[in-house]
Amino acid sequence: MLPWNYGFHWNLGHIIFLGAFYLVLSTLAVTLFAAARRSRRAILDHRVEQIGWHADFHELPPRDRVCRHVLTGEFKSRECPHAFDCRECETHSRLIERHPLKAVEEPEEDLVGMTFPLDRYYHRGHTWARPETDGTVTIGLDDLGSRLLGKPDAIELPQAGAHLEANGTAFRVRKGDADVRVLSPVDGEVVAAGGPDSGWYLKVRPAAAGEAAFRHLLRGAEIKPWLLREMDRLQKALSPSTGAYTMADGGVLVADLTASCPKADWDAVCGEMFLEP
Amino acid sequence: MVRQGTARQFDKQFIARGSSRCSAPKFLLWIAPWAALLLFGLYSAALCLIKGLNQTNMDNRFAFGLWIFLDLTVIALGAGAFFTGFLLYILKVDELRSVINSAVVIGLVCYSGAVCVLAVDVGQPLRAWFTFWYPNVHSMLTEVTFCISCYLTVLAIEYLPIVLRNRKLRQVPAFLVFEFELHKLIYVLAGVGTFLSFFHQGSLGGLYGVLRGRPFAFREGLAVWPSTFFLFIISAAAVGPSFMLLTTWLVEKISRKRLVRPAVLQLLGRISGSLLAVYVLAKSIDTLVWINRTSPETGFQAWQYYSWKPFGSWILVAEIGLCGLLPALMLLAPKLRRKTGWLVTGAFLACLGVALNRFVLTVQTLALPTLSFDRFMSYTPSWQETGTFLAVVAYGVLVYSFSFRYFQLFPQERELKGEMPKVEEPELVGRY
Amino acid sequence: MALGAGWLAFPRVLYRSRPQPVNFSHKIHADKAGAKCEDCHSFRDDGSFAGMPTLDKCSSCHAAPMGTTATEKSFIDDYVTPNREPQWAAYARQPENVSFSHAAHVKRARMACKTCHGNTGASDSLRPYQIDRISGYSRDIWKIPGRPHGMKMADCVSCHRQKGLEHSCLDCHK
Amino acid sequence: MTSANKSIRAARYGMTIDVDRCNGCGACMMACAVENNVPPAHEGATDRKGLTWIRVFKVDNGEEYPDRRTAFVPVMCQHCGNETPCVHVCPQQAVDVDPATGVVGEMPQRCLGCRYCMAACPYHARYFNWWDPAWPAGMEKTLNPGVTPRMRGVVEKCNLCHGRWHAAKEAAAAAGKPDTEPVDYTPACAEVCPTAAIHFGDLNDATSVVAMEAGKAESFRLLERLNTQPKIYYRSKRDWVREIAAAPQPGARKEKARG
Amino acid sequence: MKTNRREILMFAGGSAVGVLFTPAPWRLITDTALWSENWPGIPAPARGEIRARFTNCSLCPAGCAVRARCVGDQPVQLSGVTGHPLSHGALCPFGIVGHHLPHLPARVKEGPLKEAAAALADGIAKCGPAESVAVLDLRPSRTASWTYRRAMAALKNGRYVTPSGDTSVAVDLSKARTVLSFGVPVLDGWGTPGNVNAARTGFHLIQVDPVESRTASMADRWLRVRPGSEDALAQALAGRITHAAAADTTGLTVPEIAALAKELEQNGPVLVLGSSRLASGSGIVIARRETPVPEEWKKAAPAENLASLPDRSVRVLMIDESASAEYLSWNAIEKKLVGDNPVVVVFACSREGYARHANYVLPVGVYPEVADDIPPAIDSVAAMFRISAPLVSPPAGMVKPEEFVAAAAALGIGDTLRERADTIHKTGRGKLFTYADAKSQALKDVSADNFWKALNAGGCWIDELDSKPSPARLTTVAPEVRPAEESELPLAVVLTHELTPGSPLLSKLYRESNLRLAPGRVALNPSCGLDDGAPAVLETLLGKCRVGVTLDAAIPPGVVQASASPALLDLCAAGVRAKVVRV
Repeated sequence: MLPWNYGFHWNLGHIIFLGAFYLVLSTLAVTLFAAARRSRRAILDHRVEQIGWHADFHELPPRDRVCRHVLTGEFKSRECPHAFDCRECETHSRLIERHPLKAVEEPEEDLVGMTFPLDRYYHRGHTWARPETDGTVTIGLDDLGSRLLGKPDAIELPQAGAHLEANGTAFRVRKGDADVRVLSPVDGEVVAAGGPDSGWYLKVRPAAAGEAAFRHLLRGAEIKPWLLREMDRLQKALSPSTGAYTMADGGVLVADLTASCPKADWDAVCGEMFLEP
Repeated sequence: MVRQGTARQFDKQFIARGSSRCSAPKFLLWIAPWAALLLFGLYSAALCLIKGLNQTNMDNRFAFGLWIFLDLTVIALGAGAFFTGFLLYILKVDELRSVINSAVVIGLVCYSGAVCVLAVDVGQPLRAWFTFWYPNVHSMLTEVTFCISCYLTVLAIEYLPIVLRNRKLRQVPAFLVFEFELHKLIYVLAGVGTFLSFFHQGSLGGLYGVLRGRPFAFREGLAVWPSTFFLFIISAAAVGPSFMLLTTWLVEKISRKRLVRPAVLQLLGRISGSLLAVYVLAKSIDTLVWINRTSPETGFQAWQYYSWKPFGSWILVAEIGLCGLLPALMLLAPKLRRKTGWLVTGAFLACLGVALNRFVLTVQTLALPTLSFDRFMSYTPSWQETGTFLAVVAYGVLVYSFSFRYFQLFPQERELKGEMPKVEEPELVGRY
Repeated sequence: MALGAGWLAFPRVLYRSRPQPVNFSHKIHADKAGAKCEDCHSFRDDGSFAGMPTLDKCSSCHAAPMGTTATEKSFIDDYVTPNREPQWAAYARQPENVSFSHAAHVKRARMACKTCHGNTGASDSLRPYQIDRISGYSRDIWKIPGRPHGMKMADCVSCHRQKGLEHSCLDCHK
Repeated sequence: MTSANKSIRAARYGMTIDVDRCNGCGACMMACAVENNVPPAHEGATDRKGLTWIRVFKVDNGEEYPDRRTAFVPVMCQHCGNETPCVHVCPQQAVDVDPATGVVGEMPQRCLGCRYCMAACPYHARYFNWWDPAWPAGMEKTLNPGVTPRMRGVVEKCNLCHGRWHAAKEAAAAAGKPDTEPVDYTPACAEVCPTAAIHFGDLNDATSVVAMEAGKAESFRLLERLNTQPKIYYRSKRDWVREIAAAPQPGARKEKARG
Repeated sequence: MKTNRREILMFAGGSAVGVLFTPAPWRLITDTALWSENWPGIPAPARGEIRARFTNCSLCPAGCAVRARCVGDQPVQLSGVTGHPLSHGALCPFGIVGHHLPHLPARVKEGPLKEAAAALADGIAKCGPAESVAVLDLRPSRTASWTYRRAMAALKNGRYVTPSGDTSVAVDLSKARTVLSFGVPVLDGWGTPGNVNAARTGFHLIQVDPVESRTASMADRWLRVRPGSEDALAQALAGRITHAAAADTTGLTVPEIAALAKELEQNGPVLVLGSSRLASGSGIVIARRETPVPEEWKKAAPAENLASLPDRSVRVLMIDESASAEYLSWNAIEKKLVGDNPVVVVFACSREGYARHANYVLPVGVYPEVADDIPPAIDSVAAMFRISAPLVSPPAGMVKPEEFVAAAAALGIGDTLRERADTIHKTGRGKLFTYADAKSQALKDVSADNFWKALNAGGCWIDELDSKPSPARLTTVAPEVRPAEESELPLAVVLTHELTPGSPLLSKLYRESNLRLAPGRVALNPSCGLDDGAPAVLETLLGKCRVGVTLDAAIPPGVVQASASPALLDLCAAGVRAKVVRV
């Protein structure tokens, strides 16, 4: 194995054989080392949240990864290449310029029995972000989200001063055997924490000012098709355990889904709906 | 009561979201017999290690026995890991993503098992490392040892992401990130793995092909590699997917879940079938050359090998025809392939064929006399030998069960749970 | 800390040392008695090497105390008088499976004793004999200070290589 | 493995065995076991798990009385001179051919007991230590200091009495002879054979008995067509005996091995 | 808590990595490998100076010359002495491992010395007029034998018994052109191996044997006769019965017999072994001179054979088994013992033999522990005197049979061997052959002391030959074969002769290969219905005994080849009928 060992000779056989062997070893070593090093750097510049989300996003089934412009019917099918972060997406900006979102004719906030006020932006992880006059942003669970979780058993909210990242974890909610992290719609720093009763969960001072902070969020006319699609997903998620139940009839969702049908695997359902596979 | 409840909670934390698994007690019930088997096996292995190999029924003529034969088989079956990796990461056959994890686990189980048995099989395990320190680079066994140990490392590294992606473990940021980064480099591992497997599968074949003293096994070939070198590679690559097909099917039956789309299984079958066809062709040519040239040149007429009962020429028929050509056709014919029954039977026969091939090369080679005044000998393994091997089987089942319970071996599982069973997407058929 | 354990503690644990029966001084014998190595460590008629001298060799001179040192006295009392063979421990004793021919190295190849045995011949007292607890081999087989080579196989091989005498295992193994 | 020194006149130690003289008394087997410290059989041992570096086979011509004829054939390591089957297969260089003597040597302390060489040997001349070696109390006093006993779990075989070779070399060295000439010695089996059926010597030395015997018309080697070039030559005036060198012809003859 | 656990992990990992950079792990794997070099239980052979010492093998009457390679004084290797006039440097497999005998696991280590002496004295005292005190000497005409004879002469009704035959008969193989052997293992234990091999090329060997014995397989011609029918063939050849009659009994064909007869006429002189019906050619079988003994020894009891003792007449029997030539079946001996508690004392190193039937077993030294002389072998034409000089000293508590017997008979003896050596030296005849230098010199030129030294350091005295030796006859006692119904005892016994007890290393011949049939095993034709290696019971009219079965296609159906162990020899002689049944 080494030149000074008994029986080693500088002949072709030894050189080729051991050469290959050492090559393999070093390749493996380098690979591991590279991986370790890169992950170390990732941790140091706080890309954990982002990586976590990316990992999640790639584990989502393809049909949950569709671009928002598919929702609005501008595309037949398109998978979002940016993990739902339209801020760096040229396609998105191009499309926005080409035909800007047409305003909603009559403010219709009542969709399939749920209220989705238009004064705010919606994240596909079922949170909304409402810019306040004082420049802060309020973050809360949208109606579907809160109906899914109903009255949570436990909530882990970040302390004031904690840093949030768009698509990073905003807070964790536990309800029954469901245990989900809720994605933050915006970047920013937490200034205050609320709760289900206060109607909002977090107050955040956004990192970016104005529209830029909300570019990747759904708004206005996008909401309805998205929501319909979400209902569809919800139904799919529920179907294996509870058959074709819920509002196939377009009926109205009960306030507390979890409580209303306990035998469903709510952990899975919530995971599905809150984009945590 | 409470503790049990918390225990169940704890257990549940590790199970991937949405993939429903049987309850902990039920799982334990399934584990128990295998664990018992494992213990028994470990006991017999310990006997062989402490009292020596006199515990086995091997002897000076049957220097190799049950262990080597099954090691060869197991490693051939484990070839699915490298070959799927190769197809998926190098040739980008993306449909195989849904079985790659399972493939890795199978590979790991097969290889580590085989290595453990080898450690018992050698008379002086304490000196095993001499092979690395004073390697005889001309020996096929050296090649095998180096490649297998390296490849085992590769498999272990490939297994790492699967473990780290566990729902609970990924909550540790370091694990999460490391898994993510490592997975980006997985193709490197796949490449290395392919290279290594290629050589050790081959040299396992070479092991016998080079035995110029045993005309029954001796084969001509290219450069330093006898034909068996290449035959083993092809056959292993052919049977690997078949074995994955089998296991997946088995797991589906046992866990009563749909884990992958039928199309994927059929793709596996198709790959296996086509390679098997190539193998059968090559094997037949090789056999003809051997019968008509190689063997007679050493003074041995091929017919004599088959005139020692029970090793009649039926062996050839069974090996090449019944368990070679037949399954190849079954797996290649699209009509049959769509029927799970045929698919599985085909895969099973393919595995059987390769096992038979390894058996013949190991046992028949040693059973046949070379000296004219010597006699044909037979051999039946002792219970210690069998026990030791059963330990590997049990070990395999255990590792696989745990992996299946706590890790995501079949990414499609969750999607399939939603869908109603439906016929495969047409666009998949006819790919690759 | 692990490093410390490995480097410092381990060797202490690994070796068990055993005192020599008599604190023999090669130096004195070389100087005073003007003895050469082969006077005591002699060859037999068939060419094999006798190794350690037997007691009668010693008592040929040491029938009575030749000095006043305590060592001398104890040697006479413990061994010569009761005619008990001292159990010398050979530092350089090779493993059982080695067939080392002193004749080939000393007589044919004309190698000096100290090439392998170092300057033992000039030593004034005997080091404690250290035995590897696991392998049971003398520590001196491994390289020791004051000796050009070790006495491990690697050392034999390297020399035989230079001389082009590295033929096969059974050249030196039995 | 080796780097032969040009100045050395290489020997090719070999044997000639006159099958017609061998009466199968087994003296060679006993002498071999004594010389090489081969332990007596463990109670579990059979002829399939035994240690017999040299083994005398009883061979007959397969005929019935009165045409039945019998011969005794001592078989030990044949010391193949060409592509020695066991050398290439050993994973850790425990087996080698000494270019200076042509002896196929095996190093039990290097062997890890994979038994690949046993599978490779067409003459079944290699034996595995299935048991711990054991001698009756006191009998270990009778062991030969020239050869070290082997441990369980390793392969061993005939090495043409290397212990004696070492002794001869040492004597030569002590006598001041140069190491360029091969030494003369006699392995135990050749020494004790009561009928002098076994001769040993340097095949390279045309004047040696073995060289001349090997050249004779009726001399043959086992499985010659494998082209392993063994250095053990047999000879017999009887045609049917010379036929045993060929490959087995099942059915053509009846069971022949009872040795 | 969590950080805590992490720290522990970190520390463990760190130190694991750290240790890799120390010698510890590497030395550990190295040392374990080295440890496996002297695996527990492997003995280390003693080192030391290697010397050659010489003696004569006393395991069988051949008494081959032995060269012992010794470490210190311990023999580690035995081989023949090249140039020896009789043994020609040959040594049989049993002789080669003779130096293991002192370490036989089953060796008799101590015995009831006092009790035996007392019982002996008592028995001798009780001995009535019609009764006798007998010594059975299995290897007559040794110096020890003379002591026995003198001792018995000293007792009023002492008798000295030897198995058979006249030990002064010698065979001159070199004169024979044809050897006709009726089942005698000419090439396998009969005579001196070296001498037989040397003479082998000179004679044509015709072996009459029911099975393919080692000798038969190496003979120039093998005549397979029905077991027990050898005598019929002999009679036919002697002209007592017609060839046709012989053909019926032997199973040979008339032409075969005729051809044989013709051949014997043409290729004379013929040596006939194993049958006294045919006379051997002139000058082949001769009376050997006697090795000189001191005059005063001559008033000794005559050598009688067992048959000549009246039944139930022996009150005290002493059997010297320490040196044996042939074995007498126990029931032949038992017939001679008095009915009411006879005293049987056996001098033996193993419990396998007569010890099984003895009242007292006294331990004796074995070869090469004891000094004993070996009478000339049957194929030695000249008288000889050679001593099996001890190479190692016997363990404590060993009995010297001749001294014990002499003491019992109140006969005072000195160093008998020395006395005899001196007597020989006085004659001044013959020559002394010394082993160390393989030289012989006239006895005249050697001083008595040097003669004695030489004999003990490995040497032998060889008498000069008679100018015209007197002819003699080989007598063979045909074993008494009780007729038995073939129906109940379907097998006929054929015996092979192996030396017992033998070294454990003989397993190489008995078990690790099937070269020889181990003592206590029987070989049968595969058609016998028993399976190979199975334990079985051999049964004759005389009794039963456990045997191991070996299947051998070379054994004809209806024959059982038994390898002579004492237990078997008690039951069967050649030709008796037996059956082997599974247990």
